[in-house]
Amino acid sequence: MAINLYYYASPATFYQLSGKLIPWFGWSAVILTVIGLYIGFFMAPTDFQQGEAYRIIFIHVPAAWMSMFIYLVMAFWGAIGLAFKTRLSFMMSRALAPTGALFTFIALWTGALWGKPMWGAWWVWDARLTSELILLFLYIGIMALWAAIDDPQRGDRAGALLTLVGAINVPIIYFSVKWWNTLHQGASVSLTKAPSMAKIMLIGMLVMAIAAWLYTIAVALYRVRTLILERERNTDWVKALVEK
Amino acid sequence: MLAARRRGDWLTSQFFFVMVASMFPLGIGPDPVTLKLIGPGVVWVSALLASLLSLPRLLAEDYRDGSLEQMLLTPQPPVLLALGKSLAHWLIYGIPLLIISPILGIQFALPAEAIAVLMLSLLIGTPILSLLGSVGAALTLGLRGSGVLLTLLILPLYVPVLIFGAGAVDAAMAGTGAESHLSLLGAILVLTLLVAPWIAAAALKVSIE
Amino acid sequence: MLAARRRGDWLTSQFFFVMVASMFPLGIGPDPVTLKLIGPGVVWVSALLASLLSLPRLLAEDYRDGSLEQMLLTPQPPVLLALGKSLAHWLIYGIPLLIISPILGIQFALPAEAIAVLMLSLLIGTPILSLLGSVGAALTLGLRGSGVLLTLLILPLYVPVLIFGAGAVDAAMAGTGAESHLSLLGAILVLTLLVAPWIAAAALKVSIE
Amino acid sequence: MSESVATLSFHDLRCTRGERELFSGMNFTLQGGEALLIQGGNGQGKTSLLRLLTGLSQPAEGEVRWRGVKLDKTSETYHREMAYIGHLNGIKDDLTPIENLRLASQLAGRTLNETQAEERLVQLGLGRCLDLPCRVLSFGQRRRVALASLLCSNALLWILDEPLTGLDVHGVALLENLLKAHIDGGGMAVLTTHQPISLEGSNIRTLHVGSPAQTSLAS
Amino acid sequence: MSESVATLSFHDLRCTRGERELFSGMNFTLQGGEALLIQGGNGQGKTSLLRLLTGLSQPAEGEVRWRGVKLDKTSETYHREMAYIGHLNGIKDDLTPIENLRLASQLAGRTLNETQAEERLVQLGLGRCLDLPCRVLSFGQRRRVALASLLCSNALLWILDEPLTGLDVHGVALLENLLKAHIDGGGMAVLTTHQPISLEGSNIRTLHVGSPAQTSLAS
Ligand code: HEM
Ligand SMILES: Nc1ncnc2c1ncn2[C@@H]1O[C@H](COP(=O)(O)OP(=O)(O)OP(=O)(O)O)[C@@H](O)[C@H]1O
Ligand SMILES: Nc1ncnc2c1ncn2[C@@H]1O[C@H](COP(=O)(O)OP(=O)(O)OP(=O)(O)O)[C@@H](O)[C@H]1O
Ligand SMILES: [Mg+2]
Ligand SMILES: [Mg+2]
Repeated sequence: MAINLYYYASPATFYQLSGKLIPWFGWSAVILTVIGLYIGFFMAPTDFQQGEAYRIIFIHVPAAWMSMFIYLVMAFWGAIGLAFKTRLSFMMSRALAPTGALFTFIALWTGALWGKPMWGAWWVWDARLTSELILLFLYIGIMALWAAIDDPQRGDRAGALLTLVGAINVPIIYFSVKWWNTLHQGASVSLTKAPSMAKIMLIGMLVMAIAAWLYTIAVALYRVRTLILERERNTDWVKALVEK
Repeated sequence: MLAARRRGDWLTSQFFFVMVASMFPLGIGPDPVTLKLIGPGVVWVSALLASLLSLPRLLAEDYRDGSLEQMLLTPQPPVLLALGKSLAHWLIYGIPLLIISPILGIQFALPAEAIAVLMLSLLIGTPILSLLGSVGAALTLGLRGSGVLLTLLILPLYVPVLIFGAGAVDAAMAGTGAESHLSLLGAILVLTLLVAPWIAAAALKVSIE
Repeated sequence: MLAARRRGDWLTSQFFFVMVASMFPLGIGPDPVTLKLIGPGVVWVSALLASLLSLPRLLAEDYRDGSLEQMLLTPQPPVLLALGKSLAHWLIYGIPLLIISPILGIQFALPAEAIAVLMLSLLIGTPILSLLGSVGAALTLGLRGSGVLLTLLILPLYVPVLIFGAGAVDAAMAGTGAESHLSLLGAILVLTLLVAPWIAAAALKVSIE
Repeated sequence: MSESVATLSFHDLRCTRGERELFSGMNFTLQGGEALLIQGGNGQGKTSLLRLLTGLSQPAEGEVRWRGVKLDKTSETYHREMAYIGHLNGIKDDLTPIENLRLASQLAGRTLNETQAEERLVQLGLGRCLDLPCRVLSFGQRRRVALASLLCSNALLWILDEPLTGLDVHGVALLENLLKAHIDGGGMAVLTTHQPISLEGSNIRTLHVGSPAQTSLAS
Repeated sequence: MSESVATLSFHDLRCTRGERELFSGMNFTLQGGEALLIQGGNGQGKTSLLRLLTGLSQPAEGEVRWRGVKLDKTSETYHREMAYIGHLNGIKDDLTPIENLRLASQLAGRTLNETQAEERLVQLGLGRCLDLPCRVLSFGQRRRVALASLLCSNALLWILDEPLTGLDVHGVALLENLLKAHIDGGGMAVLTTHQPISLEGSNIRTLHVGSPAQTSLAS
């Protein structure tokens, strides 16, 4: 088992494997997005309180989930990399950051769009909104740090350390609605309770969430492949690959 | 340890806060009701900015003249070094701020009780800023544009301190009791005290390579 | 000249302002009426602080690596060098601030007209800050504790700019017309443009000896 | 016990910078009473090698051992017995030479009183500069302050990167004598230099960094 | 016209630092095709003298003349014809060697295209480092970048403070040849060094800074 793990942790094998996987993830992401959007915009009923504006939930919530989840995954890979000095885990972490920042931005943006009709303001300084904004800043900070460090090894480790420090923010975002009484809605999907919203809405959101997942994986794998080529361009296997 | 040797810095830091915090009434207008309203927030934001302003110097000089290398080569564990640096930062930046904060409070027409809470919140909060700041300073050591980068990395981490710190004073003024805010601040302090020096030490080692 | 080469800095500066200005609502509380009241002042104070934070880097690096010496040894007159440095500072600090200021205005719920005046006042005011700042940076070059010392020297000089700048926006919001404030700012700009580079050049020569 | 014999050894060291490999397969064992002179042209990796030996940076492959133990396991002992002077002097510009020496000792957990510090500095020809902040000292004088701090460390192993830089002829002779005394007294030293250094009589071994072919290419 | 003859001369120069007098009554006239080697131990005032000659600092007494005109009256011409390399390299860590050279030329009001810059750098043995930021270069390589920038300046008068520092044997030989070519081609140079430098065949004059008595005292 251990041998196997190390086998896949080697950039060369990983490169081959991921090349085969990317199209699968990519296409299923596209298909699921279409289905999800269809459910969201044509099948789900109009909300009796919020009218049509609520449909933004199908983008907002999956994006918000992903923004936090990706950060945790980055922190996980960063920690693994620091502990075991595996090159690949740092690359995973780097590959995920832009997507995470994108989803954070989408969550903020759709939230703001939604906030205008719901709360009458684009932006309020509510705990969840603020902590989500901080998450965006963290993503940007980490990417800026990577950009500023020329030496890839040093950049990897410095970025991983920062990611770890910032990870504290994710539970704050998630629980902010519980800890402070905020304008923002509390969690209505949870594993322990029965969901409090219409089934079709839930399905639509879940489909969109899975699509976002698949998209993230596809893009991350693609970026990792590029990173691998860049970093390992002096190794024999990359040279062989390029010559092919 | 070392930074404390510079006597002049002490006084300058104090002036700095007074000046930053005095700029707000100038920019905003002298209405005492407004001033009172924004007072705690402004003092706290000034504290954050002052910490940011003094952070780049914390390690950069040692890095450039090679003494940081030498410190890492002493038998002392790097964690102690990082802790010492945070302490030094707090001594030249936090303490002067504490001493001067009552004056700022008076400038903003805060009631006496609120000033006491303000000082208490600064006493708990500023060490957190120094500890987190040392992580940021260690990470950005020797990088190009490190000053602005440092701000970018560190400000998001400072936000909770700001919220609870200013929140405590606001709560005291509103009469709802500042204890919960202060105890949260205290919890953050304990957490950062346990975690930040290790991360800063690791970052130092990475940066010096 | 030189500083403009660093592309990354641009974006970072922009984020920097957003972050600094975002801290105030966090510290002060989210009430939109208060925010509107303090908005212009806060944006202007942030502009001052951002300028202060970026000043130490303006010359210090060139001083340390010896390129400042080399620049003084070029056939160009030192006044041009000082002017170029101020310009460089304004490019990496003033321009991003201008671009981002409407967003800050929205954050503070300012009316559209006030935002226009805010931008205009920043357009006239920030070059003054850069020009004055280069004098301060040149004077404190290579001194110990130069960062804080710089603040101490420069902030008092910045105060008039702050008063007229924020005053212009306040006046626009009160409907009393911002022209007089803005034209005063303009006069200050002309004056500093004529005087500051010479003083900065002289200070540079003294510092480099 | 084999561990208590003072040896510095490195095995199969490989060092990469960016995408470039500086050297690989470096092996050496240095014992008390010996000095190792590392040779190689500009940019061949001498400084990089020395930094690996101090433990400040980590090799891409291979390991460095002190008294038979890997560096990261014995860093406290090692740092107590080793002193390093790099291209940077590691002295504080705002402090006087005496203050610098005392501060360095204090950080290393030793105490050094003022007379001792003064003695060392006078020995290195800095008698006239004791009370000046290091900022105003000349290039060579600052280098001498760093060397004085080396002497104060009482270290067994000296790692010196171009210690002769900036020293005048008297300074070079002085340092040569100090080095000889240190080695002949059972100490160890690893050093690099581009200038001729005469340590004849002492036990000097040399090691080449970078292939000679590379040398001619690079310079 | 006497002004158009390229001479650097200084008259009755006196230099003080703090309360200490470094030297006084220094006189010299240097003509085209000559080099001046300034000698003296550490801290005797060589660097201080060179800085007086560049015009970066002002003498306590006496004056420096270029083509017969006092420096502060002719600084623009002088700075066009003179190049100085001090203990600091004056290169930007964030830029690559090529960018550094081009920036320096641009600031001096000249233009230098990429191929020219590359040529100079290759001439100085930096062919492998053209695209690396100077931050990662080795000590000697950074020194070479500074020397390349000297060559690009086309200056008539070179003022070099310990130019051999950090250079390996090939580097020293290279610089000696460059210096010889410069002087023999009618150029002028003022330099200091603690290392032996062999410029035989060229017209070298020497000047001592600090009394020999002081030298032995100080070192
Ligand atoms: C820019 C502003 C906003 C931000 C940054 C934001 C952020 C977030 C985040 C991070 C989540 C996921 C957390 C979780 O699952 O508990 C979330 C979920 C959600 N948001 Fe927002 N939001 C914003 C505006 C809004 C607005 C205006 C509304 C509608 C009134 C809204 C309604 C919701 C709903 C219904 C959920 C799903 C909660 C659940 O079922 O778990 N959000 N938002
Ligand atoms: N990121 C990088 N990519 C490629 N090469 C690099 C990188 N970083 C450093 N180098 C090279 O690594 C080498 C480091 O050399 P080092 O400082 O160890 O040389 P040295 O032998 O001490 O030279 P000197 O005699 O000049 O002090 C240099 O040749 C430098 O160009
Ligand atoms: N404020 C001061 N008071 C007393 N002496 C001073 C002061 N400032 C500088 N000095 C002395 O002036 C001298 C400056 O010497 P300078 O740098 O010119 O020496 P140098 O000949 O270039 O030496 P090196 O060979 O080490 O480079 C030093 O001896 C220094 O100690
Ligand atoms: Mg070296
Ligand atoms: Mg000198």
